[in-house]
Amino acid sequence: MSGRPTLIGEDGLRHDNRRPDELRSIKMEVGVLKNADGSALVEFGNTKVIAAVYGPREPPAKYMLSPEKAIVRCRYHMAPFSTAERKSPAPSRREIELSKVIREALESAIFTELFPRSAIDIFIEVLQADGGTRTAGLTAASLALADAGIPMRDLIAAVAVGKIDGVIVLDIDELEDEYGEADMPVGMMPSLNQVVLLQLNGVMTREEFDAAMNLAVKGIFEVYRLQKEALSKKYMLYIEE
Amino acid sequence: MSGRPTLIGEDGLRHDNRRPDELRSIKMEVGVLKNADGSALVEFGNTKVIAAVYGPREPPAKYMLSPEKAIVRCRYHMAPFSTAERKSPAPSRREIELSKVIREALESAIFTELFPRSAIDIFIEVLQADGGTRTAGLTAASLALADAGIPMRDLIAAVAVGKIDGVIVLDIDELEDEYGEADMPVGMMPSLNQVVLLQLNGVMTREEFDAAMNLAVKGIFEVYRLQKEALSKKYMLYIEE
Amino acid sequence: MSGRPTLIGEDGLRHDNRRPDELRSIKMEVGVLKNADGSALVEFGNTKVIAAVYGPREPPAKYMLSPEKAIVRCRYHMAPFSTAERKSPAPSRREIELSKVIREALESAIFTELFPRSAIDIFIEVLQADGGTRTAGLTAASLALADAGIPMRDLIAAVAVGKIDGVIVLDIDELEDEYGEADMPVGMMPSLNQVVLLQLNGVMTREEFDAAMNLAVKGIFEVYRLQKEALSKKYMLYIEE
Amino acid sequence: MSVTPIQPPIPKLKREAIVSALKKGARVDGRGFEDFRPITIELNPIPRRSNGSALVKLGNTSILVGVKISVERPFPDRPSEGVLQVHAEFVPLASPSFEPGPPDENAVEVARVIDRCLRESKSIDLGELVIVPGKYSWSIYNDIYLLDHDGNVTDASTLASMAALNVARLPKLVSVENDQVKIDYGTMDKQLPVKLNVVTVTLVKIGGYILLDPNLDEEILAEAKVTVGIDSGGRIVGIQKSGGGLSVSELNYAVDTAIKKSRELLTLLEKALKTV
Amino acid sequence: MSVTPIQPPIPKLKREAIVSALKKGARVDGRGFEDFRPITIELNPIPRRSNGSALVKLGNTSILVGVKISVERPFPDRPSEGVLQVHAEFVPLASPSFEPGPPDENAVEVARVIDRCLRESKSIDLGELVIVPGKYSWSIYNDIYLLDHDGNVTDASTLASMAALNVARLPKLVSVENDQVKIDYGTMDKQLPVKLNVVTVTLVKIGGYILLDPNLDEEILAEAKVTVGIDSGGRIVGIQKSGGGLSVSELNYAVDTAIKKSRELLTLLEKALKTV
Amino acid sequence: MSVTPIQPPIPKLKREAIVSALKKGARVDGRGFEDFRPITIELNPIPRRSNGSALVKLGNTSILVGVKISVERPFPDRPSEGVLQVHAEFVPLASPSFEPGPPDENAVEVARVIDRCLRESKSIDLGELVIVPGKYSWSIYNDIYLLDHDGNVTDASTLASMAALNVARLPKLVSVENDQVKIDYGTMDKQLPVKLNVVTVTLVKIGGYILLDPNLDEEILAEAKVTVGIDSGGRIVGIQKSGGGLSVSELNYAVDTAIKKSRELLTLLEKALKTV
Repeated sequence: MSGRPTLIGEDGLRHDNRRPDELRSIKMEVGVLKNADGSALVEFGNTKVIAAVYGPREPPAKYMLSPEKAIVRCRYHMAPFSTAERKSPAPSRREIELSKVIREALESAIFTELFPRSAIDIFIEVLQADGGTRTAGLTAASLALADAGIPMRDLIAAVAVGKIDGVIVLDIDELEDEYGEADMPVGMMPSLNQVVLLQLNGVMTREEFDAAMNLAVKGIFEVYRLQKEALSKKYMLYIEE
Repeated sequence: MSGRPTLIGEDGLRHDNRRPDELRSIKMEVGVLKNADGSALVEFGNTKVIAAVYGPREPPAKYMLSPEKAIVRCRYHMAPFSTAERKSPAPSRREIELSKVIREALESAIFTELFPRSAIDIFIEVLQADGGTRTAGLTAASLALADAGIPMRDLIAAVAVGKIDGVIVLDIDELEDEYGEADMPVGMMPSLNQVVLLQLNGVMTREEFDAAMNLAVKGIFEVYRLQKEALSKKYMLYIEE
Repeated sequence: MSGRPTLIGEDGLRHDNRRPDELRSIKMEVGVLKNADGSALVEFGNTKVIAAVYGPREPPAKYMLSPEKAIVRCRYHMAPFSTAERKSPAPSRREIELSKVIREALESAIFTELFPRSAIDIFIEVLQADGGTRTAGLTAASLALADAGIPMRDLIAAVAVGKIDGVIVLDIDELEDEYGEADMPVGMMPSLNQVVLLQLNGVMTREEFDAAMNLAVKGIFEVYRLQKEALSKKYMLYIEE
Repeated sequence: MSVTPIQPPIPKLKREAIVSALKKGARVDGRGFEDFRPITIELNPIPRRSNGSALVKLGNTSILVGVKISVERPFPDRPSEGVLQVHAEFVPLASPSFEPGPPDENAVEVARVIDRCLRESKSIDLGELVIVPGKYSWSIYNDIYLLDHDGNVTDASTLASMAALNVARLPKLVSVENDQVKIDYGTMDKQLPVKLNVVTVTLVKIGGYILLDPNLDEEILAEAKVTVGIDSGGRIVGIQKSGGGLSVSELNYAVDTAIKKSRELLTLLEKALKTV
Repeated sequence: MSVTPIQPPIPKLKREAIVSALKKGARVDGRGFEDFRPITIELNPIPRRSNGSALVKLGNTSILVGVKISVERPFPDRPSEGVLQVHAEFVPLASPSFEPGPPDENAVEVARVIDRCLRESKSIDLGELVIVPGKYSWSIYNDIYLLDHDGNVTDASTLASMAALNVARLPKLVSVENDQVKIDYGTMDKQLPVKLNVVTVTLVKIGGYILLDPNLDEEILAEAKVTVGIDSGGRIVGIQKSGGGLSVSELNYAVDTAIKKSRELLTLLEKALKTV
Repeated sequence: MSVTPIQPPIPKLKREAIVSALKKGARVDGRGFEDFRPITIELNPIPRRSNGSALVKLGNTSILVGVKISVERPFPDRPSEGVLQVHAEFVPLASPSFEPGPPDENAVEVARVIDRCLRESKSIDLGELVIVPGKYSWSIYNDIYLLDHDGNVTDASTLASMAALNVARLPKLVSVENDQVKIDYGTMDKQLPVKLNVVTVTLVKIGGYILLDPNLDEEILAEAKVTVGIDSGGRIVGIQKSGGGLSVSELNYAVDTAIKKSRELLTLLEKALKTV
């Protein structure tokens, strides 16, 4: 409305006083839902995402199942109150695309061959969107899968990097996404050095892409550490009980 | 448009000269359709509703059937020309809700356990709407079920009571619904003293609720009498033939 | 915009200099797609239509199959860029109707009884619409069926005749359709003297209908000749290879 | 996508009865080849909510048409005309083979055929329905509701539509001032400008015989069907062939028969309308 | 179309345990017939994107409500009022038996029952929400999101809606000039005009016993269910019976119990709101 | 909801042939790992109805793009810009595994990836497409139509889109007066403001090998796929990875290869455009 905001101040800090390579405050909690076989709540700053896993199971509705492996069904969905303007509940083209790339990322981590003729269902609900919802959603879904006891090659940790005012920054929020030059969500199985989600929306030189990827990897390892903490917190408490 | 109309005159009569406890002119006819297994046309004043029953049968499309009982499928639907403004043929949220409450009312009367692995289909079409369409529809559907020879615990008779200008009245029409304080449709299996449909849209005190329920029961027994007359009319004529 | 154009000039010729009984320039090519079992591209002047046939096959999605014959599935569809105003991809009522009449026309020509429990799928895409798209589509679909090796009683050849400025004309285009008095698409199995598609949109006297039908038959035999040429061109080239 | 319908098969005995009757020049319900079933027309069965309505029974086929009229913006390419829309719903009440859902191809086809017959014949003078050019005109919704399906829905629907349009009345136009229109939707005023009546006549071909007004069994058995729209001036105002093929001479016979038999329907309609 | 739901059967042992406990005047989770499950209300869990929000847990049932407010054109027949819309989504996250898709009849019913209770009681004074009559008014979207389903979604949803509406704030109205409205959606300003609070109380009948606040097992077993809306003045502001039949005296008992127990919910709500 | 697609299995022999060829540094169709299939670009195959169009064949994959341009209201948050919309339809004509229906996730993904590459690179200067700010601007619809599917739909679609946008012409703007715009849609006038060209380059990983421009068999066998958008300035203007994982070094290799090979596509495109 009143023109483009300053994204990087003279002190080199971002609009919310973060350094370029600094994550937002991150919260993770595993096992937050009663009905789901696995669940997790993940917050990156004001972004708040919940994920639930059901399965392996026979799908409630009829789908073509595979005799060789579990099929994965995944929905990334935004609550009507999660966005600046109220979001219609009908799936948008954006949600259709993100459901696909998240599904493919998760599918590469799950040992689906262990569960032929069954379905693993992953439901991600964005409760509050402030940038990085797909990476927060992927991170939460991976935790929910672990919580459901579904064997995975590795957890998936994810974060978005971006380019704002020419600077490569970690974990961009919605304001930075809107006014910045590039947004690059990245998801990895960190221990296996496998990038399982990668999109670039924006313009970068070859060198900037290198810098962005390096910064993403750095952030991802931090997210990965927090994931493991959240899991051990739940399961250690169980042991203590 | 030109302000709220007078609902109860100085003589205590309603805008159409009815007493508070007076039903509109009611017409019922059973067996009005050739293809349906059972059918009925019911009019309450200007409200005109037709109901058809198919079944018990294998449903034309695939539905999950039950090995223990017949499933009931019910649609309450308004013709495009039945309302003040032309109604779009797509089902409205109101029609979805009313289909459910009518289905549940009918289901409580049908001996569904006699017809496992089958479907009983009930289609209600509102041809002209002037208040009380759901109760007229339920009344018609119950007649259509009887006409189809489907065993029931009792007929269901229904009527809406309301509160207008503070007075509890029987069988409210659309004008009274629009400008009144409360609309309470009630459906019963009269001989079994079972209320199978009850909604209150509006505000009542505890005492008014009592008065409204008592008036509803009174009206329902009158509707019940007319239902039995309509049925015996059709079936006695058959015997005479 | 600037009033009704002159459809028949003082020289008796049409706006594009054709005589009343003259076809537009027609192109036909068979086997234009790699994946389809049969395909054809047909142009009548600026009208450009492509058709593909898959089958006989098990349908990809579940449909009720017949134990006695192949079912025929047919879609007539317009590309968004094919019309004067961009067409929404959702099927219009017009496309639903035309899919039906084209399906019925094709079905009368195919020996469906040879392929019980299977489906024959015919997809017609209008790439550019300038009048006569249904007849061009039917002509192309019939070629695609032949190309797919599906046994037919005869090819179907089709063309639209019309009445403009009181004159019966052959192969009307969109301008003539819009400003003329009648449009009459006709499809035939020419060797069998069977009219398999016939619609009249407009007003004609009994005598005009006779004249229109006669002109249509004349045009259809010319289209039929071109179809056979197109088929022999493809299959003779194969033999030469 | 249009898909071959899987019809419930007609029992062999019934089928044979129909065909062998035809060979003797008769139909199983006693009609001759060119006879309509009994027809009744009830006018204005929906007086409170529709601007005009009619219930037509053609044998056991039952059609209710309601006409609703409101003020809307005219189409940008026809700023000086009212709008006529014909829709049809085949509600599941009407047949054991219908399911709830948006109109299927059969309902769409019936509505579009009737729409074209009314439109091309200029039966309703849409030019008289403009109020303020480019801004306000009357929109006429002619909704066809199939209540009981025993074949030949089209002819019954055309008849019911034409009857409903004839008895329909516009809401009262209270005032037009400064591009503001006031309508009293509660008061019925002038009639619609119906300039001529249109009927459709449908014939089927079974085993080489051409029959008028098929019932449902005959429709299912039919190799081909053709509907011809005829106006009160005897002009052909629309044709729709469906099903399989017909020879040119069979078509000519069908068209001639339709023109001839249209008089009966038109007379019936006019007689019914005189009772208003 | 509404179709009999095919429920996953409750294991026989569980069913017998529930019923035999009832015969002893108890419920398997230790509650009395008229006890609610533990209730928690969290206010404003969605502070950045919603104008007001609340997370309510009723036992294991978990409901998140977000309220969004924007300026829109009022309905033509209510030019001097704001608009309140209640929607509910039963997302597949919340139960193994839910599938993605548009709201099913259960979600529609919950939303409509709550919508009517709020509207009929005049809980929110919509008349205060007009900005320029006929042109601009505040539209309130109350979106109910079911996160975990263990029965009695309606009462939890009403409570969460009421809490969210109480804490909601309108965006800042910067200026109204020449029929142009300027809104600063980033700044939260005045509260909504909540005139009175409304709660719903739901009871079910199992084997002749009437129970308050059913959990999911009890709902599946229930022969009948009734929800009663009560406002802070003790008036009945809505009723919705679902499932099977109830006698008039059972209904009276349910209504009396609902009125009595509504005080607990209202007190709880008021207490929670005081913490803001 | 996105669901694991059940692919028709590739026959074992074919699979083995593909993989064993790769081990020898070759592909079954004779290409090297970094070779495109033969490419043809036909300009303006839809001259009468589209403002610009192109038919691209990439091996046996065939894509038709039509561009339609009309005057519409600009988006409220971008009052001084035209609108560019990219849509893709995978019509059932193009593959035995496609069914009619709204665009599936694959069609949505292709359209959105290309949309982002065009938008983020500022290939079309939307600022030049405003007519009256806030009221009228040119809307560009770039419709991608897949006619024959043999893999790598994205690269063929980007090329066809870029070609069609380059040859597209705006309808003639006759006059702008008093907030009224007159357009002559029948006359083609100025070109679109195309500031730079964009192509995409897609690579897949099979058995550890990275291959350019996969055909359909290779796509089905692929463990992972990545598409990189490159503009005529050599900048990266978009990336989309799909399928399974890739190491960072594999990604770097893919990006380097994409940048290198993008020159071939850009040269081809420029050559084709010179023929106009």
